[in-house]
Amino acid sequence: MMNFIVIPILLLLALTAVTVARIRNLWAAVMFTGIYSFLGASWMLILDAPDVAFTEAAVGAGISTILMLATLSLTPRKRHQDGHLQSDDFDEKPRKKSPVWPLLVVTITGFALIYGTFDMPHFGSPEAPIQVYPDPSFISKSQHDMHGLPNVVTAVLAGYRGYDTLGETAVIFTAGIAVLLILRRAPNEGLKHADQESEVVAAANLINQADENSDGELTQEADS
Amino acid sequence: MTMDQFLGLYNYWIVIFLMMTGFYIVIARENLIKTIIGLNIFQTSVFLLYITMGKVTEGTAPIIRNGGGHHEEEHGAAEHVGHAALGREVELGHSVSDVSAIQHASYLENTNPPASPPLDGLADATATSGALEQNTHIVAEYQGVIYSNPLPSVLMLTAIVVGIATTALALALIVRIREEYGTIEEDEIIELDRNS
Amino acid sequence: MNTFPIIRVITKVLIPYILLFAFYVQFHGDFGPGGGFQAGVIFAAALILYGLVYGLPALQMVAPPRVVEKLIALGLLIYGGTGIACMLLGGNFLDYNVLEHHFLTELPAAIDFLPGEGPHHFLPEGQHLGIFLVELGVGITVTAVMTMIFYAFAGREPVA
Amino acid sequence: MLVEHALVATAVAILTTMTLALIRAMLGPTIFDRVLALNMFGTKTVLLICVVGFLTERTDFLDLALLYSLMNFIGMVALLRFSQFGGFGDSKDGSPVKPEAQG
Repeated sequence: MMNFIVIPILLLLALTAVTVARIRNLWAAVMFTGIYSFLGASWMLILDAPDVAFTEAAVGAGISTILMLATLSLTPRKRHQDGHLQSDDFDEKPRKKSPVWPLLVVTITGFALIYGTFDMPHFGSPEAPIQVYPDPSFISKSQHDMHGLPNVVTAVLAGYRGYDTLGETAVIFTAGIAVLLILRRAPNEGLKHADQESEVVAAANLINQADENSDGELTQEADS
Repeated sequence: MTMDQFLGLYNYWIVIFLMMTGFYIVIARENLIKTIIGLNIFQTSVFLLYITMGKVTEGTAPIIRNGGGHHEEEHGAAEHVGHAALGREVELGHSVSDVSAIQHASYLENTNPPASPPLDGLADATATSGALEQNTHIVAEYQGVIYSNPLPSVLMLTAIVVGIATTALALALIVRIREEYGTIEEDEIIELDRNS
Repeated sequence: MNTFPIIRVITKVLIPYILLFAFYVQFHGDFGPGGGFQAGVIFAAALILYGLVYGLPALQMVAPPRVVEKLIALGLLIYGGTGIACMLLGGNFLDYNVLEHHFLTELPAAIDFLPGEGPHHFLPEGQHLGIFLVELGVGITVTAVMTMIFYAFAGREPVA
Repeated sequence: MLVEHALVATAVAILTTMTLALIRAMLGPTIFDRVLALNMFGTKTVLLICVVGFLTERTDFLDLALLYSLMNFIGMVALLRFSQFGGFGDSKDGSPVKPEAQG
């Protein structure tokens, strides 16, 4: 019964993933990543993981999309003189090398993994190792230990695996600090380049602001 | 290839397909943002793989149905929650009226007669899990309701948030690369490095 | 976005509810799906929505970066502090069982004005209190980190 | 049992709509086709969540539908703002720095 719902969702997921791989417009790729997250979260809900679905929907479709778009706005192919952006400024560069080798690698890896699945316990099997070890009665045990806290996921996350979650929080903390360290200072401040070269860059930037002509080429010359 | 095998494994195959799509984007595309998107797809497919493995047939989400933080019950009835209702070997498939006849075998080797568990919400789960009659002695079960494994959920929950934090870090690095090199195409960056 | 009144009005109406929902997810996370991670992300999303529609300066007046960057550390501190408090009370690190019967639940009967069987009827204790505090710490850190990351990206001047 | 069949039929209908929306988003020649298709897709996801919630008899997960609709709105505002102004940065008076060409 549930297969009528699950199989279309899986096919939509596969379709979205292929679309992301094929599409050249990065704006649209980010958009499809949001769709992919929504679909993945829907499947997670059907697979009895509402907490993960919650997180995936909030992170994947909300924050991740916004961060990708923010990055995209800072990294167009070239910025035109009057500040206008065209939609093809966010396209990938047309690719020259052929996709045969990557496809070959991916196909071989994929078939190796599929060969591996033949030894795996079938979907939903109550005899799968993950259901047997550790002692499956730990849901009941958590009810006892936590005085009836209904959400076992939270109980395990913050209770039994409290150290682990502390570590994860520290990772988020560290990543946040690292982003701030990277992005907080102005673009040309504190460069470790030779002084002359950075002066050239600064001069080129000044010229660019005054000049009406193509600024991208000048900067690139100065950089290289 | 039997039908049984297909129905038991097609989830994994789709997950592997998604994973390989992400892998392909990572190794074939030269745009750095696209690479990060591919990495995200790969990551999500790993989450899906874990979550798939935690699912039990006829199980439900690991949030106790009749829970709700009833404080009196916790203090007054903590004992019977803790000991008597911890049956693992439950003969499911009984009709609802037979619930009191469910045989509990406490994992604490407690031989007290079981207190009758709350009946709400037990009915449908008991009725629908008849298919598991042979296997019920091993699944995670509580008060007659089968729950999927919460452990993969916990692991993936933290992984998602750490994943977005590291993605943000990668994107910040991409912004810096764009500012220094003027491009986010990998081959152009390598070219610029070679010429400098 | 001054030229889009519909989005401005809808956003203004919606943001309190998103914040409320974030608090619901945070504090009801023990009982339903949700918890600190999710609540933090939702809360940050509400702030970011405000920034998207009303502009970054408006958002930075509501949530000053100077404050938010301190909150990053505060959340982790609450988490670690819970563990230390458990140690001070005689348990192991993050052993919430020692938080059972804390001073708020031991209030004398004279000031026990709340209905029910005393104030403890409403207050979390033991494992509940520990998980509550820990999730609160996680929520604060995640909110602050996500907001600061948005500030860092959106406040960046594009270069040529 | 009849209710269950009706719910599954509803889910299949919603999934069909989602497929159509996804195809439009893939083909969509302009940005606005894509944005509209994405918005519709998000709405249909919310409905699908509700149907699945009733089908698995865990209606307490309707929280998720709420979250999905909120995130859909936020993502949509971000996408539209990006396509209109080309960035999230603002000048001091709150007006966008870079007006963007239509396209």
